[in-house]
This record gives sequence, C-alpha cells and structure tokens, in this order.
Amino acid sequence: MATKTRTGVSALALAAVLTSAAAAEGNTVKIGYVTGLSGACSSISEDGLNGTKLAVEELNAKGGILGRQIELIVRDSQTKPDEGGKQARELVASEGVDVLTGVCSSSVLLAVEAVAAEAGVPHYAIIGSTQKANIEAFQPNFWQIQPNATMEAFAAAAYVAKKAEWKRIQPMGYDYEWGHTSVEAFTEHLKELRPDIEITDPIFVKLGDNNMGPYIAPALSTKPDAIYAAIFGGGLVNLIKQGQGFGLFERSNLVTLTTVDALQSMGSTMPKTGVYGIARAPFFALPPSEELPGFIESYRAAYNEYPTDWAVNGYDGIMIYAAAVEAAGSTGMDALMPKIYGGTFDGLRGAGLTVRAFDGQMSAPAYVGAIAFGSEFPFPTLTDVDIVPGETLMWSEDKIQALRGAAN
Amino acid sequence: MLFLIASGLTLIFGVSRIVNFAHGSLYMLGAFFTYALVPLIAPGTVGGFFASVLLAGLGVAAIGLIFEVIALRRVYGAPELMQLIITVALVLIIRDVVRWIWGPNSLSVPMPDAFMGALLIGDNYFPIFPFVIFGAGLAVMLVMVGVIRFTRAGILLRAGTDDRGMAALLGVNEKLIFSSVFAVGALLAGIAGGLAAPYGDVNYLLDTTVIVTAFIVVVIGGLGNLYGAFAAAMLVGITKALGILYFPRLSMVLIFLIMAAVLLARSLGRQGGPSR
Amino acid sequence: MNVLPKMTPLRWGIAGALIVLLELVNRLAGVGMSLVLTEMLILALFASSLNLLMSYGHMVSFGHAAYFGLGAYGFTLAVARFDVPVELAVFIGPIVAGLGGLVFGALCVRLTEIYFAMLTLACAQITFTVLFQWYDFTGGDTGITGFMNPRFGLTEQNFMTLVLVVLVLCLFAMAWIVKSPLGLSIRSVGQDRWRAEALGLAPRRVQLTVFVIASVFAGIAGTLFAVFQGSAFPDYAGLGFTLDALIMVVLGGLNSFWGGLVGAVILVQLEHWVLMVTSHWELMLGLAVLVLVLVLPQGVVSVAGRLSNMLGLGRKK
Amino acid sequence: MKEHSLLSVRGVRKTFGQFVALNNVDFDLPAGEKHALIGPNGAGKSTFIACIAGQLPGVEGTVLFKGEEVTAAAPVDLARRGIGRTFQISRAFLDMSAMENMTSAFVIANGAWASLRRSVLANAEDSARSMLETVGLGDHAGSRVADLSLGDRKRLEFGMALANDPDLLLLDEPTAGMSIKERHHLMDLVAARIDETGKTLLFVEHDIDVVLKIATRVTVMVRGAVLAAGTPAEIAENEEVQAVYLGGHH
Repeated sequence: MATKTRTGVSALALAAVLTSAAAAEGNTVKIGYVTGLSGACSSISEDGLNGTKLAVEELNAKGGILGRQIELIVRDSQTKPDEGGKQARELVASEGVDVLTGVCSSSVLLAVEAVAAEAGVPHYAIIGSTQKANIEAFQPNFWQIQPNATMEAFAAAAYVAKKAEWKRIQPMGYDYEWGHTSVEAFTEHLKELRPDIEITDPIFVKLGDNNMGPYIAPALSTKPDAIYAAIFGGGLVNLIKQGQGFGLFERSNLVTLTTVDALQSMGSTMPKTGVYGIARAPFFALPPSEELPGFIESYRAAYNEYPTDWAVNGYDGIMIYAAAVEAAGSTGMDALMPKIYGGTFDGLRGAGLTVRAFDGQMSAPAYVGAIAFGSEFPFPTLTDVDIVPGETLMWSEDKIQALRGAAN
Repeated sequence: MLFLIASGLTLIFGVSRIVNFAHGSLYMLGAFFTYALVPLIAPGTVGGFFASVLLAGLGVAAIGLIFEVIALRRVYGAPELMQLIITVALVLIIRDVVRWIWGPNSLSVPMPDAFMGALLIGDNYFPIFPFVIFGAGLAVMLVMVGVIRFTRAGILLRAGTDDRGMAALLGVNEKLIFSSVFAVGALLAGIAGGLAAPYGDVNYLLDTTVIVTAFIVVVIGGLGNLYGAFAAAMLVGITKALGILYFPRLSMVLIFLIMAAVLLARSLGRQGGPSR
Repeated sequence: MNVLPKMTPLRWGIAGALIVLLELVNRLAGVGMSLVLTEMLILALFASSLNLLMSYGHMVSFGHAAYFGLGAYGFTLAVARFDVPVELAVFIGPIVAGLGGLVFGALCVRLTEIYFAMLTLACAQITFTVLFQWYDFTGGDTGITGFMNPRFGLTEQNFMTLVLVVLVLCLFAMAWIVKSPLGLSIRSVGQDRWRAEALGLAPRRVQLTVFVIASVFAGIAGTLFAVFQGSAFPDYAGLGFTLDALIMVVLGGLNSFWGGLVGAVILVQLEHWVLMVTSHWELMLGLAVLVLVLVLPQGVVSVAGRLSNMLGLGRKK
Repeated sequence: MKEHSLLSVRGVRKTFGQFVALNNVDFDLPAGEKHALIGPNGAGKSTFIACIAGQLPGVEGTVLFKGEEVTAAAPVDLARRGIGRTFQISRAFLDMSAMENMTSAFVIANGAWASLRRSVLANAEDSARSMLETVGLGDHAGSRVADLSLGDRKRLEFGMALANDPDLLLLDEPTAGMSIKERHHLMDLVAARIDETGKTLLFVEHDIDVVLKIATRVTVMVRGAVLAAGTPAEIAENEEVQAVYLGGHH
C-alpha cells in the first residue's frame, strides 16, 4: 500500500517535471479550451470538446503541429462570463496558451475575447457567436469558423423565400441578444427577397421558460403559413412537443434550428411533417470528402454516438488552426493572423473556406432541409438539404463598417 | 402545475418555517425519476405513466425524508438562515449528482399516446395534456384539503402551523410532524416534476427555473397559505400569458412587481401592529 | 468571539503578518495565483458588506448581488456610455449602488424577516431583468466589454495589491462604523426593534441607513470586479452571486466581523483547489457546506475564536 | 386639576375582533403623580399602557399628552415627546452588554443615533456608566444581557427608560417574576428617582403591598373599564374593589 502510494506520487512528480520541462522548451502547442461544462451550455460544450479531442489525438498521432505535440488544456466556465474571463486569464497568464477557443455562450465569448485581445493571444469561436464579436468588439486576434446568427437567419430567409405558397410568416426568438439578432436579420433578408410576404410582429420567448403555451397560442393566432423560430436546445424541444398540442404542425409549419443533438433528443416525438431545419454541420449532409467517413467512424468508436454539429465544428476548428500554424511556421499572433485571414481551408464542411480580415467571419455554409425519418439512423434527419454557401449569407464590409460606426 | 410545486413549498414553510431552496431540485428529481421509470412500466399507456409519476414522487419523498432526518433535523433550533443554507447545499449536491447520472443533455419523456394531440373546438385547438396536468393538480389539492380537514394528521398539522408550542402540548411528536411534512412536500414536488416531464424537456437545470417561480407564487399567495398558493398560481399564470401578449419585454418584471406589491400591501395591513 | 473587532497588539500583528503573507504569495506564486487572490479579495469585500447587514442589522437579504451589479454597471456605463474618465467613474459605481440601495431599501425596510428577504429577492430580480433586457443601454445579456483596459492596465500583481489596499481601507471603514454610535444603533435595532422604538429610535431609518451603507460597499466590490474583468454582465446582479455571498457569510460565521472575509477565503480557495482534482465542484461545495454547517453552526470564525482562547490569545475579560 | 393633566385619556376603546379589551376608558394623570394601575388579569391594564404608548393600531378615542393629541402617534414620536417605558416581558438588546444597552439608550436620547464620532460615544458611555451605578448594575456593565438575572434586566430597562429624562414613565409590571425583596428594592429605587426629579410615573403592579407603599394614587380596572380611582387608602377601603379585585384573586 505504502509502496503503491509512493509510486503514484513519484509518477505524478515525474509527470509534473516532464510537463514543465516541455513547457519550458516551448515544446508543446497549448490550446486553452474554455467551455461551459456546467451550466446552461453543458450538453453542447461536451460535444464540441469531444470533436476537439478527436482532432488533437489525430494530429498528435501524425506528429503534432510544426512537429510539436498539442496539449489541450480544458477549463470549465460554468457558463458564467466572469468565470470564463477568469479561466481565460489564468490560461494565458499561468499556462501561456498559444490560442484560446471552445466558448459556448455569447456572453462568455465576449469575456474571453476581451482577455485574449488584451493579452495578444489568438482566439477563435466554434460554438458561441454574437454579432458584437464581429462588429463593435472585433479585434484582429479573432476568427469564427461557424456561421453567425445573421448568416443562419439569412439562410432561413432564403429557404422560406423559395416556398412560393407561404404568404405570412410569424417570427419567434429567444429573448436575448442572439434571438433578437436572428429575428431582425431574418425579417430584413426575407423582405428583400420576397416583398409580397407578410411578416407579423415577432414574439420573444423568455430563456428557461418551460411552458411554451403562452407563446404558441398568440403565434398561431395570426394564422401564419410558417413560424420561424430562433430557438434551440430545451426550448426548441418544448416548442415542438407542446406545439403538437396546439396543432401547430397541422395548421402551420416551423422553420428552426435543427442541429443533430436536437434531432436526437426529439427522436420519435418529432412531427412527421411541417418542420424545416437549419443546421450548422449535420454529419449526414456534409459534402462527401476523404476525411468524413473516417471522422464519423472514429467519433462513434470513441464516444458511442453520432457526431453533432458542435463536434464537427470543434474538429474543424483545430484542423483549421493547425493548417494556419503550419503555413505560418509559428504560433505567434503576428505570423499566424495573416495566414488565418489570407488562407483557404478545407474541412469536413467543405473546401475552400476563407476568413474575412475585417470581421473574422469564415465563409461557413449553412444547411437547410426538411425533416425526414429514414431507416439509416435511429433519429430523424434532414432531407433535400440546400447547402447555402457562406459567401451569399454574409453582410458586406460596407455594412459591417456602417454598423460599427453606429455602435460607437 | 405551478400550484403543485408551490403547495409543497408553502406547506413546508407553513409548518417548519423552512425556506426550502431545494424544492426545485426535488421537482427536477421527480422529472428524472419519471424519465427512468416510464420505459419500464407499460410504456405509452396512461396507467403506466401515472404509476411512474407516483413512484417517482415516492422516490423523491424518500430522498426528502432522508435529507430531513440526517441534516435538517439537526438545525431546527438554529437560526433560519442555517436551514436555508443547508437546503442550498442540497441544491448543489442534487444538481451535480443528476448531471453525473443522466448527463447534461436535454432528455425527452414520451407522452402517453392518449394525451397527445388536441381538442378541436371550432377553430380553436386546446392541447389535452395541460388539462391532464391541471386535473391531476386539482385532484392532489382536493386530497390534501381532505386530509387537512378531516383526518387526525391534518388536525395535528394545523396545530403545528398555528402554534408549535400548542402542538407540543397536545403531545404531538414534533419531529415526526416536521419529517412527514417535509416528505409530503417533497412528494408533491416529485409528482409535479413527473407530471410535467413529458410536456417539456428534462434537464439538470430545471431546478433554478422552477424555484424562482415557485417562490413568487408562494409569496404572492401568502407564505404558508395553501389556498393562497392556488389563487396565486392562477394569477401568475394569467399574468404571464397576458404579459407575453401585451408587454413582452416586461412580463417578468411585471410578475416581480406584483410580488413586491403584494408584500408591501401586506405590510401596510399590519403597520403599527405589535410584533407578537 | 465578539461582534466587534477588538484589536489587541497581538491581533494587529497577526493581521499585519497576514497582509504581508498575502502580498508575498501575490508576488511569488505566479500570475494565476494573483488572479485567484484578486477575485477572493473582491468577493471578501462583497461578503463583508452583506455581513454588515446580516450580523449587525440582522437583516437577511436574498438580493444583495443587485448592488454588486449596480456598482459594476454604474462604473461601466459611466465609462462606456457617458465617456466619464475612469478615475471619476470608480466613484460613480458605488454611488449608483448606494442610490439603488436607497430606493429598494426604502421599500424593503417596511418589511421584516422572511418578508424582507423575499422583497430584496424581488428587487434584485427586477434589477437583473432590466440589465438583461435593456439592450440599447446595458448591452443586454452580452453585457459590455472592451470599454477600458482591464485593471486600469496594471499588471495582475499590482492590481491585486491595489485591491488589497482598498479592502483593508473598507474594512477599517466598516469597523469604524460598527464601533460608532451609528453601529450601536444598528445593532440595537437588529436585536430588538420594539425596544429601540420605545427609546425613540425609528427602526426603519436605521435599517435603511445600514442597507445603503452595505449597498455602497457592495458597489465598491462590484466596481472593482468590473475593473478586474474589464466587463460587466447581468450575471453580476444574479442570484448566483447572492447565494455565494450568503454561503460565505454563514460559512465564515454570522455575528462576527470577520465572517464574510473568512467565508470568501474558504470558498474561493476551496473552489480553486477542488477544481484541480475533480470537476464535481458543486457536489463538493454542497457536501462541504453541509458538513461545515452541521459541525460548526457558528461558522469557521468560532473555531478561530475558540483556538485563540485556548492559546490565551484572546482578550482577557 | 384636569386641565393640568400631563396625560389625559378620553373614551379610549380597543377591540380585538369580538373581544372588547378597553371600553370607553377616561383617565387623567396630573404631573408629579406616582400612579398605580391595578386589576385582575385580563382587566386591560397592559392593553391600556400599549394604547398610550402607541403600540396598537385601531385605537378609538383621544389621548392627550401635555395637552397635545397623540392618539395615533408612533412609539418613536412618543418617546421624543417625553414618554419612557418598559415592557411587561423584558425587552432589551440581549446579545449586547449592559453597558452597550445603556450607551445605546443615551446615544438615542441625545439624538445622535447616526453619528460616527467616537467622542459622542464616549460621552454616552460616561452617562451610561453613571446610570448603571444608579440602578445598581455597576458591577455588571460588561455582562451580556442574556446572561443577567430577570431582576437585573428589569433594572437595566428602567435605567434605559430614564436615559432621555422622560416626563412620563410607563412601567408595565416592572416587578413581574421577581422575589419580594427584589420588588421592593426596584420600586424603592423607582420611587426615589421620581421624587428626586419631580417627574410622573404610571405603573401596572400586582403586588398590593408595593402599590400601597409607592403609589400616590391608584386606578382599578376591571373588564376593560375603570372601576374606581383614589388614594391608596381610599382604594384599600373600597368595598367594590375588595369584592372584585380580592375576590378575583383569592
């Protein structure tokens, strides 16, 4: 017993020595991963982390980045901005991380970005997004690999615009920044595409409200042909389940965000028709590539589930970072950022993706389709998926600059 | 629905003077237990669902009882704040354990087939399930009123609420009353959680969502007042619905304003009165 | 144990040594530790302000974070929206918190005990909701970031020293208040408002005074926190911060001047070290609170008191 | 005599639901009197004191103090107008020392409750120390009130009530629960103090011996109304009083 303990202790000590030695020589590339393992974001965060881990393992097996092994240092933000900011600060100060990522909620994203910008550490978003990070709070250490709220809302608007038989649309959204941004962008874009469509006053859903009845009834009272809902997670599950009691899917249609985890957790309770989904990176609809089947396979082997959109983005995020660092030959911000903003990246979500230098946004595509029940997977998927190229969804530089001017 | 949660909370406060922050956690446990039980007991049937809910409620009651006996009981003499902090500790423990066992993902409890869908009256849809919950809540309320009015336990309970000293004089085992009241409160919370489970998603953050609303209802209804809680549950539900329609930005502020107004009105009623 | 901080030369010595020790750790243990210590000290100030309310005024607030949040936002908004110079804005934070305390306090002190607590909760939730939803002004849920150099641009170590100085000054101020005639009045009303009333003291006025004082100190803590983070979020006024502070005060020890301080030290250090071992922080915290409250209902300070009595360090009666 | 009354009560009535606790009570208290209020339990004596002291809502009738209407006045206002009181059930700041209690009373009496100055405190402490000596608690200055005997607490309360030098002192059963020796000791102290300052005293007391010894005038209450009033000697002779009061007691 005593011996065993001692062995354990010395092994620990040895590990400590090794790590610090490695750190001292700058031998590892340190990725600081701040994510909401507890709190409102925890389910999404875990998926993102799983995808990231898989990418790190693959890269390390191939020899790492620039011949250096990658060290992933994970911290729990508890989905609180102050905690996230603190963790990021500590990662930068004590661990000397080379890059920060992983954040899920928009407020934590801004807190972490504030720390990263101040410390001059590159930072990229894979899950959480907020318009502010691209517009008024944008700093040239930041990039975002997933479509932002505006882009997803534009994709939804484009999809809705194609449904010639829909004449009246009721927008709904979560009552916080992301929801409001989405609804505004959707309304704006749809008006441009289809001036004939009537868009009724939006309804905003309080975060964490389990009872959707009081929102569904007024939404249906305008007799819309479709409801656009910028709602996800538990609230979306509630909306779909409780909506069935109001005959939502007989009387109208729902256009909303259906990431793979939402499809999974809805399972058989998902209505058979009337639901149209926007997804960020649905593994079943990604463009065919060499890596994709291997990724799905090893992900399933490692975690015993299908990769969700968050996992795909976590994976892509690291791969893009690795490619840029290889190209730059350094992890330093001055060398790296030009490669990020100037490079073209191939990932699971497609080839030839670029990042804009003026707002850090990647030209990530959005996926829109109709709900379908197939036999291939134990949960509903999307069918007839439109892959909307990111370029068509992004605001122009002029518009971004104008918004920046208005904000300051 | 709200009433079920609030009634347990108000009952515990009325008798034991404990502000039970863990009430939302017990509700959440009820939902998770139901999630675990529904596939085991005649899935899809109405009977199986209610049996699962009841069993889940009993399970929650058992946990509440254990907690009361090992922790709360030791601090009845201490300042109320101690009891409060202990229930806060329970909130943290339950939340973490639930996350450990069931993971952080939102889970979905299938609704019994019979309760799916809606009643179609003219052009209006009325979803069935809320009526089922409402009916079940009403049934529980009637049972409770019956127990309180007509049984010895109820009389003792009222004695306990009105005057602890008197209850002791009556030869009532005070500890027994406190324990059973806490267990009943937990049972109500558990049943509420179980009943509501199929209607929405089930996740480990339900506790916070529920407890704040439950507090509001209990305060508006008058702390410790069962009938008040019923009326307040209605009031809060209606305010919320109207608030969403007419003042979407303010609906939550509105409810807190009502809570504050009720509290202040109460104080005006008592103003100048002696403390005893 | 005594409610009043009685400082013997020996205790002065210990306090001085602790301050020196903190500063040494700050300088020598690395930036990460400085950050943890800074947070700890800010929360210690926040918890101490709540302790002032609870241990002396015997008023239990479920909404003290409102004034922490108002302090943070008062400062942040002054800088970000009104272009007030940072040096001036640091005074605006506590003033805004104090005004908030004045308005809400005037309502809350009409009630007593649990009703008082519930009304403070309602007031805090109203504050939180307004901060959360007033996008154009408060930035809504995504708060306000990037409006200044975090920590006034000081290094982590230097900022921690600054916070330490502010904390010590605030503790002196609190001790001064507690020992003054006002402190005596506050304690009198806290103990028996009817007796105080019969002596000619208006309880509500005294309660409002201590409520505002506690709000101002909470506002100072909130302002420091906003400077530390370089940001303000609605969470600062949320239930989480209130509960943390309540736990700190009770863990540290009610009815003791040092309760909030000691509780903050325990909580923050516990979190720091537990998280290194396990991710089940909430479980561990819950168990720790449970055990501590059951074993040491008087709080940790009582042990220190008993220990020092045993060692003959306490003041002789 | 009535126009010179320090305290004048007309038609005071107070009900608790169905129960009439005070029924049209008229009462006059000239300055300088040591007036005892006696009567069987439930006669309304404490309710009467509480009505004068502004502690009960919904009191009908009028109460004049120094010729001014104070019927609905708050306790704080009354205290400032010069009414000092003790409570039937001892009320003091239990977790504070006797010295702190007394100091608090003087701080409040000096109108300096919100002061932050140490000198104010030091002055109040000086006054408090001498008042503690006066009421015989000099040796207990540092003791927590919760640790004091009931008699000591009552004396402390009496001293605190004197802090703002009240014109009228209301003592509600100041000797309840004390030994006979303690009672006489305390009431002698009270009487001496009143005589010395020329102020006015109204007290509720059950011990007839104490009443006869201290009081200059006595009012007997029964079932919420005044039964009789007079000098101690007159009351002792009053047959009606004997019938009701002594009959109710023995």
